[in-house]
Amino acid sequence: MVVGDVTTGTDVLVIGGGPAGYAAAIRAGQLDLDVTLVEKDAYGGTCLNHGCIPSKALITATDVAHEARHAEEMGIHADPAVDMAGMVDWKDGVVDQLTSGVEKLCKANGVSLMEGTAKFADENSVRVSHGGEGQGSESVDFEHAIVATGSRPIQIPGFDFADEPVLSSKDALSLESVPESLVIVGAGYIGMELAGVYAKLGTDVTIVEMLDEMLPAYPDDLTRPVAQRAEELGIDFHFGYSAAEWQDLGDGIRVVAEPADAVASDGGAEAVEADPIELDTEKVLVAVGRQPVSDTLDIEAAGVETDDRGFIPTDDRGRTNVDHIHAVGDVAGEPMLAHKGMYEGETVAEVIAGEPAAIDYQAMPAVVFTDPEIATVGMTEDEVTDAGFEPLVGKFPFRASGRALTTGHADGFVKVVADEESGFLLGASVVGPEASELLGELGLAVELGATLEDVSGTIHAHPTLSESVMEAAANALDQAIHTLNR
Amino acid sequence: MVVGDVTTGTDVLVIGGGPAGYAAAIRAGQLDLDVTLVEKDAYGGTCLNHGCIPSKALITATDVAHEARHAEEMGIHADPAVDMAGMVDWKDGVVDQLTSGVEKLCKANGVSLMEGTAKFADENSVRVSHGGEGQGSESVDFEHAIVATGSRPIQIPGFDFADEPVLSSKDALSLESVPESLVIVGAGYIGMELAGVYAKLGTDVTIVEMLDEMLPAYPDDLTRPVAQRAEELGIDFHFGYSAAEWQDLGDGIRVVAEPADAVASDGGAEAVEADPIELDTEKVLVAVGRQPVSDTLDIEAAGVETDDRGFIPTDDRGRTNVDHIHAVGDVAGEPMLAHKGMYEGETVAEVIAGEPAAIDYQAMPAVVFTDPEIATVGMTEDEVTDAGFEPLVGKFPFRASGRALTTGHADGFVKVVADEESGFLLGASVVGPEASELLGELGLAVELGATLEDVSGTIHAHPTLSESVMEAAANALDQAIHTLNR
Amino acid sequence: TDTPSGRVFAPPSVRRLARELGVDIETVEGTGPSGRLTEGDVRAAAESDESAPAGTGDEQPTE
Ligand SMILES: Cc1cc2nc3c(=O)[nH]c(=O)nc-3n(C[C@H](O)[C@H](O)[C@H](O)COP(=O)(O)OP(=O)(O)OC[C@H]3O[C@@H](n4cnc5c(N)ncnc54)[C@H](O)[C@@H]3O)c2cc1C
Ligand SMILES: Cc1cc2nc3c(=O)[nH]c(=O)nc-3n(C[C@H](O)[C@H](O)[C@H](O)COP(=O)(O)OP(=O)(O)OC[C@H]3O[C@@H](n4cnc5c(N)ncnc54)[C@H](O)[C@@H]3O)c2cc1C
Repeated sequence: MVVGDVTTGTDVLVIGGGPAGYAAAIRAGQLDLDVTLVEKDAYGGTCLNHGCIPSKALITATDVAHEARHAEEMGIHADPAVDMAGMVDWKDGVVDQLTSGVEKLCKANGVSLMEGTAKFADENSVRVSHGGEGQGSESVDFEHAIVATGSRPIQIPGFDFADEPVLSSKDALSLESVPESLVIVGAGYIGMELAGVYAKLGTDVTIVEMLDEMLPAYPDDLTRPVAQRAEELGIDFHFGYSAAEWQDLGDGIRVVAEPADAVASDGGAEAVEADPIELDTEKVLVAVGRQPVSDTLDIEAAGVETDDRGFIPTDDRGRTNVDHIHAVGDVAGEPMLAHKGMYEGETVAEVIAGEPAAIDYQAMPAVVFTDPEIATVGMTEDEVTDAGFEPLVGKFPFRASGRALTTGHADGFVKVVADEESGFLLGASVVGPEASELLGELGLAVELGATLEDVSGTIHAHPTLSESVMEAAANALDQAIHTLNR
Repeated sequence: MVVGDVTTGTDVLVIGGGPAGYAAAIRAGQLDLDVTLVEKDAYGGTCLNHGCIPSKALITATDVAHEARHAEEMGIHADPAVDMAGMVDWKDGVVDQLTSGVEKLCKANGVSLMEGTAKFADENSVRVSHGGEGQGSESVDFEHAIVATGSRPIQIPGFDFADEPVLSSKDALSLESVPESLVIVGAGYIGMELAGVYAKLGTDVTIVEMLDEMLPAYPDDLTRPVAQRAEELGIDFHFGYSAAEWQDLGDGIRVVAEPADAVASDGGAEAVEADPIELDTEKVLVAVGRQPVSDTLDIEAAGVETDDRGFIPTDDRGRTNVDHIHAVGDVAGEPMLAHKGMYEGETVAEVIAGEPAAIDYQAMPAVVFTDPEIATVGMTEDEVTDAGFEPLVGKFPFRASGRALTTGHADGFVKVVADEESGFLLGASVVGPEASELLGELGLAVELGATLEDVSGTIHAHPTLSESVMEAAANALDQAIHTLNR
Repeated sequence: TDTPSGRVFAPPSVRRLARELGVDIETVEGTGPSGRLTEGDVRAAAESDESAPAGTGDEQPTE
């Protein structure tokens, strides 16, 4: 229904075409809702254009070269040359294929696509301004809105992404040549994933992290194999420092990092009373986290509230404080992960269509695509205890896996945590080869309420890494065949 | 308990230390049974020494080189050299690590190990002759026996494995140099796996197959991507021919293959009235199947019956016609797969210990480690129909998977088959990247009686290949996000 | 029970429990999703006379 020539109307307006937004729009279309998706930049959002997909493409490609270079043990002798521009071109091709796929899928499911930047005018309409001069703007009225505007990288004082030697994660995914040296500020998952890529490409990588460990969201047993591999790759770490500024040296830059207050003040870390450090490097990548994009769409005009970090609080139907306006994906809060956004997007579309849907899951998976990969789902052992269960743990090391040995990658383990009394699997973690893929089964097991016996009693093909899932469950029951039971 | 100086007694005697036998022995030990394992050759059996493990080691290693050699598209330029002897050494190291692991695990679980060849004397004792001259033999009395003697490659007339140019699969896993050319007789899974290895190593591979297609146990949609890759690898096929004999040419051999009666007689195949073909080659690998080892252990002396193919029929407790003698693994029948043997071995040990165990599974997985891999579990669509269900099929092509595209391998698909009425998942098949690992989740889903909604409603980490499992289930429900629903 | 092939949908842990308690799962009505058999269904059946006749809890092979 077109009201006048500059006002359009839609039942469901989705703002933002990232994974959360396009999943919401597609599902809404499948449910025969009249749905319009507004995107200001590129379909697929951060994830497809500057996040998940390009990072995994570079990780996988650099691994192909790295593996071959380090396979003397297997009788393979190779010295691959990497043409960075070629690799980035290939990555761009993958991204194009996926983003144009998203566009096609939207259309095929009856989603109206609109290019432009949406800002709320009031609680039932937005103004969409089209990119480029003189392309004007239009009003769109809606019955329901789904805010899916995502997140952006956090900038820190002294480091402006507009300056050429200062890289955001987005920039770091599209370099034209391999830098000789790179300082990475932040040892979270994005920093660590990119550290691996560049170290394998031959860059001299140094990481500056405010806290006293890498991947602080993960327990030590999971990060240890990653720390060890990072050391083998020659990555240097400075924990307990925060990057303060950079200086132009003409031929490169100097990054100055100060002892981090947070660490210095608890008196326990190496950085106490330490001097600032100076790191000379070609580029610096700032990867200290991401913040929600809720400040550029006049959301107040619709009466929608945000929290002190800028996230939009929602209930289990994805509703904001304004009932007919929903928020999904990164802008709606942690964990800021694409699959969490897609799940929320689909669910909210169903809620709007009147289906008995809710954001109601047992098993939220998370993966860090470092070398080796870390993957977790459900509760940690501590969470199991805190929830009042008696934890029963089973573990299987990949060095006992025939399949792992045949790939030359046998670091790490699969660990499952169950409720001792009922045997229900409550959580699992994996560090090691194909951890990201093994998580599929573990997630299903937790989500379905499978017991240790169910998992250990399911025949798994030999030789596969997935046998390790079965063996970890069996180990908790003192029935593992290929590892010692306690 | 030692009865006299040449007679030993044991509660449970396991004959054969392959996967089926050692799993039985270890589980029996865990259940505090007095158990003795007799092995004539090498712990780990065919699987660890000459089967699953060495073949997967060579497949993975040759892939490392092959991937790097064909990664120009990704900006990687490499020309890896493969030192076959080095590769085989590495493979042998992997095997040694695993076989000595099996030995340790047996001991740690209280299994008595005995080296030698067992033959039944009567239904409660065997005679074990120790290898090597003058090492004598001893009698072992048992309460329960578990026959786990496995299988051996079938020889065909005209091709004697004792002749140097004629290779069994075992020989083909330990060559010292890469043959220039290789004729493979048999396009079953072993032939096809090894064809991939040698084609990638630069060998000129020609396959002769009696039937009119490769991997006849699998439907066309699953084998098509493998056939296409085989063509790209330059593998030649002659379907409808059976190898008749070989001739020594001095500098190589000539393999003569005749039109196969089986095919010629149904009038439909290319080979009708065709002339024999002559294939000049360096070596010939005969991989036409395997037969049970039930003819060399005087099993009649115990009164145990075998069927006309030599398999030992068993019931759902793994019992032969003689109640206290069980059979497990390849010798007990199809499918001749390591995980089927381990499952039977564990189950039978539990049965003997008086546990409420039975050979009772819904989901038997099978994997072909070709390029790309094929993996199946549960029922096929036809079996679903035959069982009286209304099949509901969902499919997801890997070319729509972001993760698949980032690996450069996007051939193939995940397919699930469910009962339309209840939504229960009854079977699944995958051809494509990491098919073997994706099977873990699919097997669990079928085994647990998960519904399509259970699988599609479980959050899967992005970007992973395992999302394809979720999407295939969603596709059956017309709810896939990343592929069109019918 | 009602499935065309007589197949019963139950996870391994439930099937094992049924053997332990001597319950014939083909005679039990499932209360899980789509009629999937649960541990509770099997325990309930074991307590009801018709599906667990006294003294058949032992499913062990005769030696
Ligand atoms: C380097 C990197 C690697 C990552 N790797 C992974 C990973 O492996 N796995 C994973 O799960 N997550 C990963 N993430 C996180 C993932 O990218 C995000 O969780 C995901 O993109 C969030 O989806 P979204 O739809 O909420 O927001 P976004 O993807 O950020 O999309 C928001 C969209 O909204 C548009 N938009 C914003 N404001 C407006 C407006 N006013 N009008 C119109 N359009 C607007 C933007 O242009 C954008 O396209 C990674 C992120 C980065 C940076
Ligand atoms: C090349 C190849 C690749 C394969 N790949 C796979 C795969 O990827 N996945 C898979 O699942 N399966 C695979 N298989 C099949 C797998 O190897 C078998 O299914 C498996 O080994 C069967 O285990 P088993 O314990 O029954 O018998 P075996 O492994 O054959 O072991 C039997 C053992 O018994 C011993 N023995 C025999 N007779 C006596 C006696 N009288 N006294 C004492 N000891 C005796 C033998 O020495 C042997 O060690 C492959 C096979 C081959 C040949």
